[in-house]
Amino acid sequence: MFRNTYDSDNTVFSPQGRLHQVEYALEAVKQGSAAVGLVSKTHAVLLALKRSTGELAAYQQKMIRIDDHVGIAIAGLTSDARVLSNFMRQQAMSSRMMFNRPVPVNRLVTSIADKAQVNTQEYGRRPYGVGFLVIGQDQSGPHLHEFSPSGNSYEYYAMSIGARSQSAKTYLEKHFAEFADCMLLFRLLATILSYFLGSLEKLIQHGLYALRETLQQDKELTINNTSVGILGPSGVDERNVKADGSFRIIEGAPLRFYLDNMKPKDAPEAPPAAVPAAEPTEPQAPPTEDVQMAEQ
Amino acid sequence: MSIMELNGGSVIAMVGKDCVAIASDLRLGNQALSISSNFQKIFPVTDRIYIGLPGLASDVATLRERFRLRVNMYTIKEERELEPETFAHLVSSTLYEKRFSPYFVEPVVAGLSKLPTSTPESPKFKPFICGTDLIGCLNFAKDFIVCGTASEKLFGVAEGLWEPDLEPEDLFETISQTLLNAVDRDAFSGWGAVVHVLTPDKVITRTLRGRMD
Amino acid sequence: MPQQRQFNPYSENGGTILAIAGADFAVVAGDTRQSEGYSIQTRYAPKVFRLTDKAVLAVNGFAADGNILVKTVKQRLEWYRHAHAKDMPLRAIARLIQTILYAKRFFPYYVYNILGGIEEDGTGAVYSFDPVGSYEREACRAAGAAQALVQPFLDNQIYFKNQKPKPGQSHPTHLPLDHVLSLVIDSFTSATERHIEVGDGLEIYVVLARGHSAQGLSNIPGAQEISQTDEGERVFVVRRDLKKD
Amino acid sequence: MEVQFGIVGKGYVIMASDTNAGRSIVKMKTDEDKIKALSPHLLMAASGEPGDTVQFSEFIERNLRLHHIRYTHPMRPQSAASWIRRALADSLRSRKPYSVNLLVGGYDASTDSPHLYWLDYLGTLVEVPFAAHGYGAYFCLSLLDRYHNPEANLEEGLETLKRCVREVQKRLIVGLPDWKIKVVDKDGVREINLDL
Amino acid sequence: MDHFPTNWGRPRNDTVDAYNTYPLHQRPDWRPKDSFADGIQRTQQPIVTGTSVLAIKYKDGIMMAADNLASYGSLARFKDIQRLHVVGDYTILGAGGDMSDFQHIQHTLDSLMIEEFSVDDGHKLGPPEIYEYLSRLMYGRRSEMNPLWNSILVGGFKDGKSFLGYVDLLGTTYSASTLATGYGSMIAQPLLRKAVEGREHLITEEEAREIIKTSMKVLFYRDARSLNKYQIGTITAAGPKIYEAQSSETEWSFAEGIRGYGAQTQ
Amino acid sequence: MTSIGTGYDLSSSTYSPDGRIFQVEYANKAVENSGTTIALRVKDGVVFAVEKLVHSKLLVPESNRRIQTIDRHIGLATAGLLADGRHLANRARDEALNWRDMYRSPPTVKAVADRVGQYVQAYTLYSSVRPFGVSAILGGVDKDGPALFVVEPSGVFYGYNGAAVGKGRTLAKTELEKLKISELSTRQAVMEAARIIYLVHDDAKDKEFELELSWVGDETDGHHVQVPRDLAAEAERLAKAAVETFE
Repeated sequence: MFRNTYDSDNTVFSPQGRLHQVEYALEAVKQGSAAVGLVSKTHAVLLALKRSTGELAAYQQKMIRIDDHVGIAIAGLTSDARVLSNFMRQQAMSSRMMFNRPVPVNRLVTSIADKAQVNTQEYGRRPYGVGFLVIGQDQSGPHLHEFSPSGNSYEYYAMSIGARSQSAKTYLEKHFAEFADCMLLFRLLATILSYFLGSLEKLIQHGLYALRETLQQDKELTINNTSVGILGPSGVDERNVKADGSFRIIEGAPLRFYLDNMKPKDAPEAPPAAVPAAEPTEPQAPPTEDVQMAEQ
Repeated sequence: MSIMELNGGSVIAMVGKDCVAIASDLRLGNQALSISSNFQKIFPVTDRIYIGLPGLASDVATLRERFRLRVNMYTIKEERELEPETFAHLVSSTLYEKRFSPYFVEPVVAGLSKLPTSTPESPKFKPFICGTDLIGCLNFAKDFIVCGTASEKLFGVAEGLWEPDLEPEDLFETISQTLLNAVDRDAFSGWGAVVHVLTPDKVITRTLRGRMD
Repeated sequence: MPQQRQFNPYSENGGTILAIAGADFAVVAGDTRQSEGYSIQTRYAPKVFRLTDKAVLAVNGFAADGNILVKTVKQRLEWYRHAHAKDMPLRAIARLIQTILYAKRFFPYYVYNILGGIEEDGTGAVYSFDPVGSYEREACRAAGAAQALVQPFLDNQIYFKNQKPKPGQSHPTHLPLDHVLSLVIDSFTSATERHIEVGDGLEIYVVLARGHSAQGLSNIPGAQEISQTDEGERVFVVRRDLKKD
Repeated sequence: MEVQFGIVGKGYVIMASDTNAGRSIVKMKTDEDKIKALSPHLLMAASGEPGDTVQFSEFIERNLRLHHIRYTHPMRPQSAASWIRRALADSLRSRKPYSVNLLVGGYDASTDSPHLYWLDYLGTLVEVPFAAHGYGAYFCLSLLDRYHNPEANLEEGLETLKRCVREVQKRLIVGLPDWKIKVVDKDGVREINLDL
Repeated sequence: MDHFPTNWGRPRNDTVDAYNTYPLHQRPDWRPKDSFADGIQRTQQPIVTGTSVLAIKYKDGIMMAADNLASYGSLARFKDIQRLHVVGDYTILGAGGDMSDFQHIQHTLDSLMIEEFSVDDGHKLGPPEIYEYLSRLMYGRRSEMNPLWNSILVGGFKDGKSFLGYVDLLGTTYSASTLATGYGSMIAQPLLRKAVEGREHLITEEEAREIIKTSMKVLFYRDARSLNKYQIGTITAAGPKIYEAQSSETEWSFAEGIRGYGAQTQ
Repeated sequence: MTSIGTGYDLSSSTYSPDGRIFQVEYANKAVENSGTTIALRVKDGVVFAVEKLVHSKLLVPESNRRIQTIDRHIGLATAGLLADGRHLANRARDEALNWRDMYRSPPTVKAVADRVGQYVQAYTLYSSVRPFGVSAILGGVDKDGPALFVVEPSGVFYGYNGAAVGKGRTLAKTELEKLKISELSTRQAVMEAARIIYLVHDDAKDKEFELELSWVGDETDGHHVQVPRDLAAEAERLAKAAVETFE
């Protein structure tokens, strides 16, 4: 009770020591469509569900390139995302200008976390209404961080944010042990079965399954509403990826390779060794080919 | 704007197979104003020695007269024609006399020097070229000598185009291309050119037209 | 007014650069010596930098300004990539460089730039700049310490100035790649002979438009490919030694 | 602010000069004759340092007459010009150099040909078809490049000269209303008055 | 005619400046002026200065040397100045030029290393990064026409790679297998290049020491602002190490025979 | 808590009728809800230990750090809002750097604590900002030897031999008072700190936690660094054993 007197300003603690405005900001993140991130020993991937306001409208951008070695997926107020991603780009570039060094990913995340913290403490400012999943690679390998408007940032093996992200989280928590040694598992499988998917593809499969968990009843993952960001050596189906495996976003037709290899939703939780003869899960809805964001 | 660039003009001498060539532009200017397109800078010293005098036009005329005097006196006293090496040292000492108020001229000498084995019936010659700075520091080169306002450009093109043992006609082509392309990039040289090719039996003199601007 | 001893923020680091545009390729070359006065500072300091898969920039003059300028241009190109998800076309890079140079019109970058690469229409192009940003597209341009030596040679051998074509024929408008490369090497060996600030090493960047076969380069020893685009543009670098005196 | 022209035509040389004698901003004299007949077939127009011009002209005239007396034949234009150049070249490196720019025009009786020489205070000498000293050079050399005809008769030559004088009067900020024009040909030297 | 009304009635000098263009006309500025209004006079000159610094690449890493003198003009003012400075765990700086500016640089870089240490995320600034940062610092100050009056060698060894770079008060940067600042670039560099160029990976520590020793001796003979007391610093896989000061054995006996200046014999 | 809903507790620039600033007290609530953080000042250094509550299995262990380094010789561990804690750490770092700029020597822990205290106090004066939801434990070894201070949301700070903030602070304090802290070595202090954290951890309410240990002193030649992994593992093993026998 009395909650509504303590939840209008961001400079007011509630009797229980909570900052309701900040908590409400976290709700804004949940308004955004879902995004999922996973990390293995060699790769880091981001997957996001793109929303479109209607047949005629294009799909909203969910993934932003920060630097060759850093990419982010956003959930929540995209305008806030623009401001923060610009700041991250400047930080990344100034690290190269001042030190000729790619910015360490954790410092990039803490720099925007510190920025967000100030908005939770000064009157007349509102907390940011967007959350990020940030993937990056440096000498210590690939990393996944989550940035939240509260100013907290954590490093994860896998994480999801946005609408119904909890259901994706349960999937990830169940399978995250497999991500780390995706490479290991693949070698084992490759020898036994002619399993054509590589370790990166395995990781993306897990991501797609997790993302699918967040879908509403009649919705499906299609090449138009899904977006995948990859960091790490080139995948099987990829061409012309730079040697350092810099961040690239895959959208539209190239996604068909990944989507077609997904097992249908209700199939029993067979071990991943199922033969990939799954029928294409092209959505029944008329293909919205024409509504295409510019090739990322 | 150094005094060497007041009147403008450039000279180049090149060595070929038993022949030498010396060429210069024909411009006389006063800074940007061009006065004459027929100002000769190359003068015959003997049938087998030519000298090019780029620099301050007044000193060009003065030096030309002084060299003529000293060469004639030499020829009368020695009763023989002057050799290019000797003439080169004559040029050097004449300039060094004015060490502390020098003639603003960088002379280039081109000639054919008689070989010891040469006889009046079958004369044999060796190509000779040399250049000096304005106070007579001698520079005997084997390939080419350049000087004047377009000297840097002449160096660049000559180094690219010159090759050893060019026949007289090929030498003429090479020296002409070198001079014309160099002066085209220099505001103070140009307005026509003259080329003298010295061969054991004759001297080929040709005037080139070029861009005339 | 007494003339105090002023700190001079500039210096001259010698070296020479040159660029030649072919029909469907561009060559940008520079020596690798960096000097100050009569001292060689280093025998290997690159002056030619790859900006994108289709653009190469050569800088010459005051090395500190040159290095900063290249870093600044690369950063601006990164912003362009962020905004447009593609590389900046050559024509736009040239204008970008002008704005960067002119911004410091009253404390200039003491650098002569030459930008070479492939235009959007696939033709080879060279843009030359003065230190405060006036620029022009050309077929060939030399700049730097030995500019006066190299430029007239190129006029003669690339533009065939003062040369009459054989009767009935006309001079070729575009030269083949291998001939251009030999002219570049001759230019630098000549410049090295007669200019003390040129020497030590030569770096030649070759940018090929799509479809241009690399045969022109196959017979050039030491050609090393450093980038390739999906559409087919390719960038090679050829390194040679120059006299070290 | 002195202007002098010389034009060679068929068998004659026209010499023209303004008649101003100015000191700083003041026009001291408007009928100064700057063209001196050195010998019956030789004219010399001098401009430059006031004092030097007259001093030097007379010095040259006396010496040419001395030569004529000593060697019985008048000096031909080409030799005279060289002699004058030598005088200037020597003066250049003397204690007090003459600061005089000259035009020397003459008719060579032995070769029946007119000659015009351009000399400057440094001792630069060159034979030219037409010449100018002072700011007139900047305005009129291009005109002369275009309109000069070496085979022109006297009337056409004067017409060309008029073009140049009118151009100077039109464009030069300093007004030069009066001009002295002299011609030398096989009959010697005579003055022409031209209604400009 | 001078068209600026605010200049009418002011003294003018037509012969020199017909249109009274200098000083440039400015609208009168009535705002209160502090004493720095017309800009403080900041162009510098070096006061207490260090002379050459030498450095070469050798098999195990980098060897650097600099004498211990800080001159005050021609006065040998300070004789125990260490002009080699360790930055972080992988880098050594050696600086000539103004010593107060060098101390400022030492402090700035140490503060930077403390910031890196505080983040404590496993990323450490190596020699190339420190060199780049220092180059930006020097170029930045040069661009403000208020330079750090130094010429600095940055030597380092990290992750199996050796690094050697030069940066000076103009922000000019370059690297080579042998570097020398000040007189060293004139006198020592030819000796170093002959001994090292092309065989950097063959030179042992002893051989490197010999090369440096001979060059330091020649510099002591020839550089009038040098001191026969210098330190050698090395940076190898084992980390940075600055050794105790040492001196060169010098030979002056040839001087006995000399009388006066030129051809004098008695 | 008589003043809830009376409107006197909405801004830190408003006193309640009984002269209290409730926003600061509410800030302390935030501190009490977070994982226990303790520190020990022993003879040859200072040891920090934090009970880091793990809110998800997906978290990467050892990478989400709660103990910050302020200067080579000063550490800072906070309890309360994580983001506020980092803000304070950045400010502390600026203060330490400023000290070095000014005096060209390392700052004392007391000096940094004093400046951080003033900074925190400033946030309790105006309605345009809210207090820091953090109690910060600052510890390190300076020229006056080991030192340990705790800065509370009100801005007040005290020096301690043993300090505990956060959820299990009362139990932790009693445990700390049992120890003869001044005779302990840092190695022993690490064992004790781990034991106390395991002790106060109430695995009924929040199951998962990760122990974060750091120290500064003679063992680390004056640098504040994480306790080496082997020593930390040893401490945890002993701590687990001690907790069983404690019941």
